[in-house]
Amino acid sequence: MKAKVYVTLKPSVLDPQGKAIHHAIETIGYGTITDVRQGKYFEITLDDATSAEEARAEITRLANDVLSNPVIEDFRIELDSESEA
Amino acid sequence: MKAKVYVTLKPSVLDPQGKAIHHAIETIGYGTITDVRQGKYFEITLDDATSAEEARAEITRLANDVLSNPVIEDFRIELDSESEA
Amino acid sequence: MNEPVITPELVKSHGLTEEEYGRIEELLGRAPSFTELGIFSVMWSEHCSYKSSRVHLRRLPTKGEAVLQGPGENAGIVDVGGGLAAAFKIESHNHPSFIEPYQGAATGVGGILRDIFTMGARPLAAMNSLHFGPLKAGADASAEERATAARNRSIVAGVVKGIGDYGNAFGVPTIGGEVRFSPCYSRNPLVNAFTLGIVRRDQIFYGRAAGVGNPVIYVGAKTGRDGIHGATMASEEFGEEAQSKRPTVQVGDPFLEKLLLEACLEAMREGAVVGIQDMGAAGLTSSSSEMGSRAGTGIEIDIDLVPQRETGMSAYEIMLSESQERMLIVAEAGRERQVIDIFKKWELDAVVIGRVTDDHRLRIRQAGEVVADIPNSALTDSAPVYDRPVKAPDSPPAAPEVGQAEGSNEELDATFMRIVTSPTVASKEWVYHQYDHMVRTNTVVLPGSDAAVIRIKEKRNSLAMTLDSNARYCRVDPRAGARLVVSESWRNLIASGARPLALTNCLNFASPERPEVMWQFSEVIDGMSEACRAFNTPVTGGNVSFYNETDGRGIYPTPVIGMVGLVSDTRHVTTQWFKQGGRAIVLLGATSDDLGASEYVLATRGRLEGRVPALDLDLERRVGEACLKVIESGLVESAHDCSDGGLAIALSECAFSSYRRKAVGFEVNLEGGLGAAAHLFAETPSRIVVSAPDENVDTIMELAKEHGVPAARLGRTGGERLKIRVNGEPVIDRPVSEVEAAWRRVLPSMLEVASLIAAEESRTS
Amino acid sequence: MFPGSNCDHDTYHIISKVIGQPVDFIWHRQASVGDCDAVILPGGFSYGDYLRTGAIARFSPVMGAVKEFASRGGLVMGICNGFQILCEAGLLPGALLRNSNLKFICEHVNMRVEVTDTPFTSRCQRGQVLSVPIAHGDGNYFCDPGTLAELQRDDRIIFRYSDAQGGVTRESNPNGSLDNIAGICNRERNVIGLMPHPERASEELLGSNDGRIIFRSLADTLAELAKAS
Ligand SMILES: Nc1ncnc2c1ncn2[C@@H]1O[C@H](COP(=O)(O)OP(=O)(O)O)[C@@H](O)[C@H]1O
Ligand SMILES: [Mg+2]
Repeated sequence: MKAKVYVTLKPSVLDPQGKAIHHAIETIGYGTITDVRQGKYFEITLDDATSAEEARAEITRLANDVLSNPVIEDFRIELDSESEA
Repeated sequence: MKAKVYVTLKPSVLDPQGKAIHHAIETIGYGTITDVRQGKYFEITLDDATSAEEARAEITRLANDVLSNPVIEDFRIELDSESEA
Repeated sequence: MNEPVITPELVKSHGLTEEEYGRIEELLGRAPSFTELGIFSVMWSEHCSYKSSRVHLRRLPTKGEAVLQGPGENAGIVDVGGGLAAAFKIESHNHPSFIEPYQGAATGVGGILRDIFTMGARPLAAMNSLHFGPLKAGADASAEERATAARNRSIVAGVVKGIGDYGNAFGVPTIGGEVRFSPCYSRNPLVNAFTLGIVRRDQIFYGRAAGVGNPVIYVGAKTGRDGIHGATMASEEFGEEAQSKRPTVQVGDPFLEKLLLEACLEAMREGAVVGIQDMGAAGLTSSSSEMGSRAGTGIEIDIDLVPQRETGMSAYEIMLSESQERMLIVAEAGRERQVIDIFKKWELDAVVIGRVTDDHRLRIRQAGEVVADIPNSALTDSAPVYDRPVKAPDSPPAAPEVGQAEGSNEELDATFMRIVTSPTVASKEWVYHQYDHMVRTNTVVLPGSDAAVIRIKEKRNSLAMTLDSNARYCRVDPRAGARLVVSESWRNLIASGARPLALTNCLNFASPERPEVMWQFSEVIDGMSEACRAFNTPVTGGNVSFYNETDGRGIYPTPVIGMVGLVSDTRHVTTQWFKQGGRAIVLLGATSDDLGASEYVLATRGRLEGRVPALDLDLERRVGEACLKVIESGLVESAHDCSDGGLAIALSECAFSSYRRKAVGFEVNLEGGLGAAAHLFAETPSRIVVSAPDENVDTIMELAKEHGVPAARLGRTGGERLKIRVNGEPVIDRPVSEVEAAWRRVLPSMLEVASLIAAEESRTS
Repeated sequence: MFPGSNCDHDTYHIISKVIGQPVDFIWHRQASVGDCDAVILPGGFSYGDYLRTGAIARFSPVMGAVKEFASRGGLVMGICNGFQILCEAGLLPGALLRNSNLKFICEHVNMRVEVTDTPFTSRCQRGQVLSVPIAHGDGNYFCDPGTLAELQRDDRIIFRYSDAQGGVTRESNPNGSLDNIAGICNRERNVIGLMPHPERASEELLGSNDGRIIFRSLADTLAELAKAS
């Protein structure tokens, strides 16, 4: 089974990466873009024997403990089986 | 209008981050996870006056030229208006 | 403006007492507005006002020949000759680093870098002193202890990565520091960051808002809601609710800071800058009121002009925001355009937000209305000062005498290995390999020796610097402990070939509201002062961090000393490592029965026992003078001070390989009437191990004698083994490579996994 | 110089004070490289390197000029971040990924000189081992198999990480680079990129002199070119 995890900065937290990218693309002529925020994205493969329920629990724990930093980030999970449904 | 850009390493490129993180989580007991690939994720806000068509063209150019490195990465675009449709 | 009504609860939630609130009303002659309440609460916080420490800090010696600027400015400054001066300071970022290790440590580095370049100095070296809880729980540990160890590992990994990423991207070499471990830091990690910069003597800048009518210019990052109430947070102990304070985390941007540095230095060179100050703790509030107060002027700010990152921010939020990478500049009237253009060149915001006034007040306007109007003195000089109760503990904290624990030589050898591999003694390479310690190509002595040394390009001299602490000693005897820490710093510089000039210090303590803690504080100040006088190394500044306490469990008193010295000729720079075989090993100073409060006691008893080592400040000074003499006369090839773990550890460290130099073994015989454990592991101060060609030994002995310093020839370098005999009897005999490998393996083996996760969490793409 | 470059002054110092050649800084917004003989892109963190290292720097006006200069046969050397920028700009093939241990690494490493017929290694000997520091978080060289074969076939791998004896081993590879690659050049051999910092190993006082030979080779080449013209 596959899962996707999207990690984004909480809205109030400064995003130096996004800001620097935005500033740079402004100077090279991307006039219509008003904001850029950068996040992380993970594609995770699980053992085929894992049930959707187990997978969701495992991935949630992983996203919380490892993939994101709950102090400054939020995350969102998509299980492939679910997104197809 | 908002757009999302997902940048992932090409399948043929070894992903040092994904590999290292997989190794780490194995050690701390995530037994069911067999693979991790890490990518980047951008949330981009465009001028409200931009049409969907213009937006798609602009974001494609941006993703191609700036947000991804075609030597190692692929990208995927989602325009908010479209995903809602 | 719809501001909250001021209630007793609101006052309390701002960390102000009833009396303090009464004082505010008195000073203003009315009730404060909400914005004013916020301003008072940060300026009167422990962190900004030093209200509990000020009466004690006054006792520190701060004057000396080399001192150009003592405490009171953003950094201390000493003369280093040739028209140049060194600006340096240390600053704590303990509480933020507990809440968010990566960003907390990173922004700590950012803050101290700004403190240095505010003075016109280009930062040329950084160091850090780190204290953490244990990384590993014992075999029979509870689940909770194991969780604590795991949390400690992730704190270490995050902090080290945060320091590295910020300093590396900024382009300052991080060339030294210390990393120490003890259970008291488990929920109270200490992150103290030091920076040194060089400035021409005639181009020093100060944080003064001089010249009525001059424009006040805001430069750097936009203001967001970051870290609001960071300063009051650092002034409270942690409890469960620390979790809920999390959203205030500040995020650092080293790239922006690098641009800010270049732009500020350029604006200063152009001569348009009258005064400048970074916005650190308490942001715009403290920078504007302090700049006005130092110059005897006032500042008026139109809050609507402040560049803002978020919408709908109130005056309160803008004044209290701790967004990073911002500075306040007072420019010469009529030259604002020039300043703004320089910042524009570096792609930075620069906006005139106010003027210097003559009325000694801080006045804030929003939409034309005055929302705060406070006399500067009320925020600075008239801030509360407490002479808090001081009480010595009834019984001394540890049993006075410590005897030898081992019965056999095998047991002594096992103790040796236990000490070599204790995390506090083990190699810190895992940490400093993540720091760029070479950028700017000045680093003459890379991390790993007693002190780090940078050359001053195009001059003959070099600067040596060291950070030291020893909370074990300060816990057992704060006054003697502080003396010992200062003398260790002194010895570290001496052994590197430097003459110590002055020091900065960071005083990390538990809650000042407990009389025993205040007693520790007061004792540390006195001990430090005594040592500073003995060595003629005045205090040029520092920082106090109280409330390092979680759920009632406080840290050991942990003063950290950052001492800076001058090597008059770069050719005299000396490292601790034996350079080749066939050299004589000489000990300057002599070992006594000082096993108390040592690494040995921790390794064998598992807890602190005994008295701290006896220190004779005058002897220490003489050992230092003798050592400097033998170094400057070119008589020795290496010099290493003895500290944690005693002589056996010091000798091993001399032998281990370093950079492109292979390991060099040795054979020594330690003679005298002490027990074997004391010979090997006593932490007697005032001792330096040197190695030298045979033909120089007589001269070295004579010089030692002239200085009234005992000295003994211990043995020779050479071979591939580490051989220590005590009164002729072999006690330790192992391949250097084996001991070295064990010593190097400790931190990597505990931290590798934690560091992968920290890399993931730290948001570096 | 790009905003965020931080090894610019180090490189300047070595070339002017140690090698004794004239140097000038070129600002990133300059649209021309002037009449210089060689361009060096120094290390650092251009534009913070927030997207990918070197990704934003390649859009700066000066990079257009550098490309043009290189296409005329001008000598271009990218050190560390400079190497990353050259890859992003397409002047060199491949890309530099995150180090395999995900950590920034600052230490002395050994690299073996593989090729001496470049303007940057003419004074070296084939197989010579240089001790030069690295300091990077993204130095893990990657390219597709076809490109790698081409680099190998055309002798365009200039430096490989090795042990002190010149053995190219897994243990001596600090960052996971493909084929232990530490530095490569373009087809025309006038553009070179390398991760290690020769400018940090050009004075005995700083622990190694080995990097100097690269700047000396460059100076020799330029002197010959000057004579020829
Ligand atoms: N332990 C100390 N010893 C001497 N001076 C100190 C100490 N702690 C703080 N100071 C001095 O008090 C002043 C205020 O310090 P601080 O609030 O940390 O300044 P900043 O906010 O600019 O970092 C500084 O000049 C500092 O050097
Ligand atoms: Mg300051």
